[in-house]
Amino acid sequence: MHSFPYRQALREAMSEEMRRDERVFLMGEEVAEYNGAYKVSQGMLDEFGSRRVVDTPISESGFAGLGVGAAMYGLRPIIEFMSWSFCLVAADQIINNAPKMLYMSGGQFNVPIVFRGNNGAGGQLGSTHSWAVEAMFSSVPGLKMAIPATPRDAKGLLKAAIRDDDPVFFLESERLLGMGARGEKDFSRYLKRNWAPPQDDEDFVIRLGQAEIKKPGNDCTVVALGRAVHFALEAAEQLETEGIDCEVIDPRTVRPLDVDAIINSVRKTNYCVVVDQSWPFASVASEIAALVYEQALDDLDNQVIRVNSDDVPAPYNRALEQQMLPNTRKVIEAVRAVTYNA
Amino acid sequence: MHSFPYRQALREAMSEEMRRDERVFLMGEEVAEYNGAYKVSQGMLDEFGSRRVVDTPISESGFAGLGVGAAMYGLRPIIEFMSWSFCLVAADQIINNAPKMLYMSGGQFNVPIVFRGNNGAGGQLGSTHSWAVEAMFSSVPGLKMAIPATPRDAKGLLKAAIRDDDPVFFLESERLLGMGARGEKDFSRYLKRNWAPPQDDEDFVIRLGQAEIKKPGNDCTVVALGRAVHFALEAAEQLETEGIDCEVIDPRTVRPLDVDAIINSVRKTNYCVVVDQSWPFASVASEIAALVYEQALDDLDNQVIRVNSDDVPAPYNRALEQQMLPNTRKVIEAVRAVTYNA
Amino acid sequence: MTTATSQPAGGRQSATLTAADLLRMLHQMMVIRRFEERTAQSYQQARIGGFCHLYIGQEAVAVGSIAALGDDDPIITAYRDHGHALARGMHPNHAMAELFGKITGCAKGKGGSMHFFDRSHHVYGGHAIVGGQCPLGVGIAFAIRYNKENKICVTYLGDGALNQGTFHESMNLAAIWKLPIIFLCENNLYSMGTSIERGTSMAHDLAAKAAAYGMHFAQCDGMDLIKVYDCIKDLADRVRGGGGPAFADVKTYRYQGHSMSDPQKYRAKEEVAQHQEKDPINTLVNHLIDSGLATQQQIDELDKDAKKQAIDAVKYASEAPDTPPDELYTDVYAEPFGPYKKGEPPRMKEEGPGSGD
Amino acid sequence: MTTATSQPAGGRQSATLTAADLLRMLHQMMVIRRFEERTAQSYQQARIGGFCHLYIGQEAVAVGSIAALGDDDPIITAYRDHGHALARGMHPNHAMAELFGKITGCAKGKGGSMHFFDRSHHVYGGHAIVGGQCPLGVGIAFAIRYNKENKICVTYLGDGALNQGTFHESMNLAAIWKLPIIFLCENNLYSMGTSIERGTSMAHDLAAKAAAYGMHFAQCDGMDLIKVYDCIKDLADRVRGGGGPAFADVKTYRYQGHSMSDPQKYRAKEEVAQHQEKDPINTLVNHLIDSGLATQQQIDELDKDAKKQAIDAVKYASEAPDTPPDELYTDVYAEPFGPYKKGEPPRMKEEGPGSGD
Ligand SMILES: Cc1ncc(C[n+]2csc(CCOP(=O)(O)OP(=O)(O)O)c2C)c(N)n1
Ligand SMILES: Cc1ncc(C[n+]2csc(CCOP(=O)(O)OP(=O)(O)O)c2C)c(N)n1
Ligand SMILES: [Mg+2]
Ligand SMILES: [Mg+2]
Repeated sequence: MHSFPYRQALREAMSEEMRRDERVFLMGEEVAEYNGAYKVSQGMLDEFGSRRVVDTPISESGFAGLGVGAAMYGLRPIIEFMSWSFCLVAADQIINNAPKMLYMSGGQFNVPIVFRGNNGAGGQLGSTHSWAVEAMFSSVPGLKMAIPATPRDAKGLLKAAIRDDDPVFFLESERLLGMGARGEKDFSRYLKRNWAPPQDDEDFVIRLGQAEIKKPGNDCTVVALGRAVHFALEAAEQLETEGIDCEVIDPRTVRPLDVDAIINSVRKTNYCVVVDQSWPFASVASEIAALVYEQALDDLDNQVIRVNSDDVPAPYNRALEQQMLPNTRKVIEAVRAVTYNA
Repeated sequence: MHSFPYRQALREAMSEEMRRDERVFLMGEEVAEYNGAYKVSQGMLDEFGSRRVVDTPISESGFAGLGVGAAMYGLRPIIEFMSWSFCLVAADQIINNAPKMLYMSGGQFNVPIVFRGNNGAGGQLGSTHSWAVEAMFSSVPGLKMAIPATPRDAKGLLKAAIRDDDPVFFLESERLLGMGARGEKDFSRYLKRNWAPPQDDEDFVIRLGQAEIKKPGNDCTVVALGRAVHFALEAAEQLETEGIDCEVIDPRTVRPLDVDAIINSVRKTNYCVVVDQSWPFASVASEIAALVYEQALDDLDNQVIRVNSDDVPAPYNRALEQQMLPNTRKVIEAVRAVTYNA
Repeated sequence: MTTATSQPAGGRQSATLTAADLLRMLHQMMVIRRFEERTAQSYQQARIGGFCHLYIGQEAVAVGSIAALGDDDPIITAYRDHGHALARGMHPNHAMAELFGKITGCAKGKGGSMHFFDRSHHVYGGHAIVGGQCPLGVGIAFAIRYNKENKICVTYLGDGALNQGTFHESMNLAAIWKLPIIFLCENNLYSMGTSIERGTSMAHDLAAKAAAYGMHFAQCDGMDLIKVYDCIKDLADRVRGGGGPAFADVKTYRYQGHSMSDPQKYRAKEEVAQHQEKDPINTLVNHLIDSGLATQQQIDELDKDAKKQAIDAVKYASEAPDTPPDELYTDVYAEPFGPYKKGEPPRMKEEGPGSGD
Repeated sequence: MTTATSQPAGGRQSATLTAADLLRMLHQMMVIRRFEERTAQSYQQARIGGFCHLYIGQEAVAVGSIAALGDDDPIITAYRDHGHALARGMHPNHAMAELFGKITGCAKGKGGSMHFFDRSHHVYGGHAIVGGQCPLGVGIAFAIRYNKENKICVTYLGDGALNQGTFHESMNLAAIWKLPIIFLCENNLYSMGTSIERGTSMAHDLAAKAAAYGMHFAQCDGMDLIKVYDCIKDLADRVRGGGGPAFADVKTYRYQGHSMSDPQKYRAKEEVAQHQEKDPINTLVNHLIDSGLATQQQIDELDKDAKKQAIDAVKYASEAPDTPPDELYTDVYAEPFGPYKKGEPPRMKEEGPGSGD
């Protein structure tokens, strides 16, 4: 097993799909000559040229809407938001045009497009640069949403997203871009859990809507999304020493959501914690909790505990931001509390 | 008791507050010379002049952002979106700037602003014109959100919103603008339930965060927001004939949410239905259901049933739109099902 | 019919138009006019719901500009889209069926008046968010260039859309990449109740708007079909030839209110009457008669047919089957999951009046 | 010190500046330069986190423009905001404390580098969404007009912001209502790794951008403080006098990368060196020495003081108390409910170097 960072998984997914399908192109700020603000598209300009790897002015509404129009015409755009915090100036194009075009055209114009970029807080970027958009966009029918936690999932899901004929919102994490590189914080877990995508498998695609049990267990179901999967796994390792065997479920996609996988797990463990980096009110965690109560009420031996970010704007100060965001400690405390081991 | 339409309640609230406080002004498309696209601001230009009732070009990001800047400087703007479906082009200004300015300025610049306009589907306006924004915006800390169902609440809540020193998202309903006028569909219920605001009471203000029991009852709690309150009340009248005494709770504000009022009611009735015109996934109904399970799990004799719009874009066709939207029949069926009377 | 050319005007494209061409275009304007009159009537009878924005008065813009395009040049417009769809070739039956919310409508009754689509006639939609169609048009032009096709995209917008940020971003993208697009502004002097001067800086000289992006600018009288044709034909040839994008300020006028519920207090009756004196249909009729290209009898026949098509469309729409309930869950996803089902695009066989011979 | 005026230039405002004025402005530029150098150093030591965009090279724009304003004219800018805040009067201690995330920071450690605010010095913030500050500035100008105050608002934006839709909407609103605002574009030729020509149409002639709204345009060399002062003083007098809004293209240059993690492959070292030859601080120093307005010794003293202020600021910030945990739930609402608590604005007593005498 070798080092295969999350960033490289994204790059390979895009490059493989662009080699395979002439209609696929990448567009966004600094994706070409700058090799990507976060070096995700490193080297792609050299391979594909400026016709297919296109730098843009700072005009998200313009180039996101351009992507939607090009997709209606038959191309398959990958539109990068340097950060999902910058998508709000394009909200009308991405949640009003893209997901509804097929429906309001009576089935004539689908929009095979991927919007991707860094999502979630962390790194002291302040109140306007720390958006986690899971809750806000997952409520919109007509789009799909994937949120990979490992290099393997990043590659498999991004290839699936690019091949999908519907708009896919692809939520990456700047905090995970280095994950899978030797020396990185979670490198040992990365190796142990075999999180590198298979090599030289151009058709390695992970079907959207298929959760993965990142760690099987019997005592408590912990559902976690994106970066929070790593808090859950770290917590599980600690809780194991306390005799609590967690099952960590990574839905990998929010829409479609693999509800059955979650319910089956809760039926087995009778306890459920949901970890979601978004704000708590009307969040994906609220939806998952409601679904678990609705479909497994009798199997629950306690309420579902939700671990979200605190309901406040993101502060710059490091300690305050750590206090606000979900983390391993909060997951540990939630599992202890829900399993009456607090 | 006299005829007092919802539209007039909004107009009187704005006019009274503008007479009372020179800093308050109204800005939006067609609010002045056209007397409002829906005649809400009828006559206000004549009374206050073009300095304080200001028509704008079609530039929502521009004039919503203008409102935020003017509020930072000390004015108290009322910004009208002809429809909340048109706020997406201003998403960055209303959910990134307005609710976070106080926080990221360390308490130096609050933003006393009201964003208001018609919210929700109905009337065959099609996929891009039928937004219900409750779920998408209620998750953002730093803003408040009110959603009045009656003329009385419309006036009391709008006066409270204008006097509030924080940004308030005020969700009206085009379908209710005529409510309270003689000959209107719900006029009898309007009279019976005393939904006209008190006359000549310039200080009639309804505190944000205070739910109202629109109809007391013992058998089943029905929580409903905005227009859906009327479906709940109509359903309650029908269910009464079937011996089911519903308690209809109208939270009136989504943030802050009067959770105690909901929990107290569920403790009494042991059954709960939540009616929310938004799409189901990660909606306000999901949050209310999760809160009820978390705080009243032992008092529940059945799961909470959520009645939302179907998880599809809004169709133009009348019958399909009726099929999609919450309505009285769906509430009746939900209450029968939850109370084991289906 | 003798193919007498209209008086030779140095290089004027319309000089190449035959009498047959002009009569076909006149007929198209008549079909649109009569269709919209029936639409208004059906709306008053509550057989059409939601918002509905009539094209009466602006027919020459859609017909004249589309006649100057290649048969498969894609177009995209805002919500006032009936005229563009009919001029591009959508059959009036499918247009009216959509207004009546029927399954045989151009969007199976799920789009409505503001969302007419017709892939076979390269109509990329009516769009209801002001300015929202501009970047979509730029995307279509980008795809044309990407595929190295010899086409151009015409993106129609109202004067009100000039003040949307998305218009600005679209113009800049088109300009820096020299994309094959014409931004055609249907300048009917009003956006809802707001006259253009009240809300738009440099309303008196929209050339400045194009100059901000170094974009080629043209202006013409939108009430005269031949002038529209010449203006857009020149731009189309220039854009197709790689000359970069262009912006056209086409002065036109809408006779009705903004939509079906507009008391029109913002303009005087005289102003409307004054513009109606330069009615696009009468203007072309007079030209055809004065230059001997057609007889009054021929013209009356065309109008008779136009009226018939409009009546037939209402009949077709009334008799057409309603959109079945399970269509609520089709066309949400091209690759459905859970409760969603694969949809079929609408079946629109017949060719409408606007289709090329 | 003799108040010798620089060579008389017909009506040039700067002619009225005394040697003391020029020395004060030079000192401000030095304080900003040294402050940013200490900021870079502290960032490398990981005592500052998040994004941080240094103002080194552009000092003359903030200092020269702010010197031309009234003491209580409000300003608003983007994330590259250290220079504006210091020039407007924020004390370096509170600026550095904010970068170190301390309670005595100008936003109590909750804003960070990109969100410097100082109500007492009329600094309406640094804002991190490109172009997002433009409509806020228009709103401030609207409020000034609404209150009939004799002030103007200066809204700073980068060249990259010219392509945001919100900039377009702001310019149009300011123009149609003749609001008292100057849009000051700090044209440092790059937005991150994108040179202005690559992304902005008419980059060579930004006057066209202003002309699209009929807005008054001016241009000046942002590396020369006196030229900036003259240009902005003229505009400020014109705007304050009711002449309507103005747009200024101020050519400047940033010596560092876009932010702290930019390898700068997009520009040659020579290009940076070439611009540094016209360094704003050296340019003013040479002017003062050549025209006998100041001695080298005076100048060295100013720089010594500037260095001291920067070092003191780092010391103050390191020793300042951290922002306490309960500040997480303050300042979310001015009228709190539930878990939220009323907050107190930061205590920033001391006056910084930029404050007027
Ligand atoms: C973003 C947005 N804001 C407001 C509206 C409401 N609205 C619909 S049409 C219209 C006027 C548009 O006028 P114009 O662009 O000139 O087109 P015309 O109706 O004259 O063809 C307005 C304000 C909308 N649809 N979208
Ligand atoms: C809407 C938005 N898109 C993208 C970004 C990321 N970003 C931050 S600064 C920047 C470059 C801005 O350049 P310019 O406006 O010229 O300002 P300068 O940094 O040169 O002062 C970009 C693309 C952002 N902050 N906001
Ligand atoms: Mg118009
Ligand atoms: Mg720049």
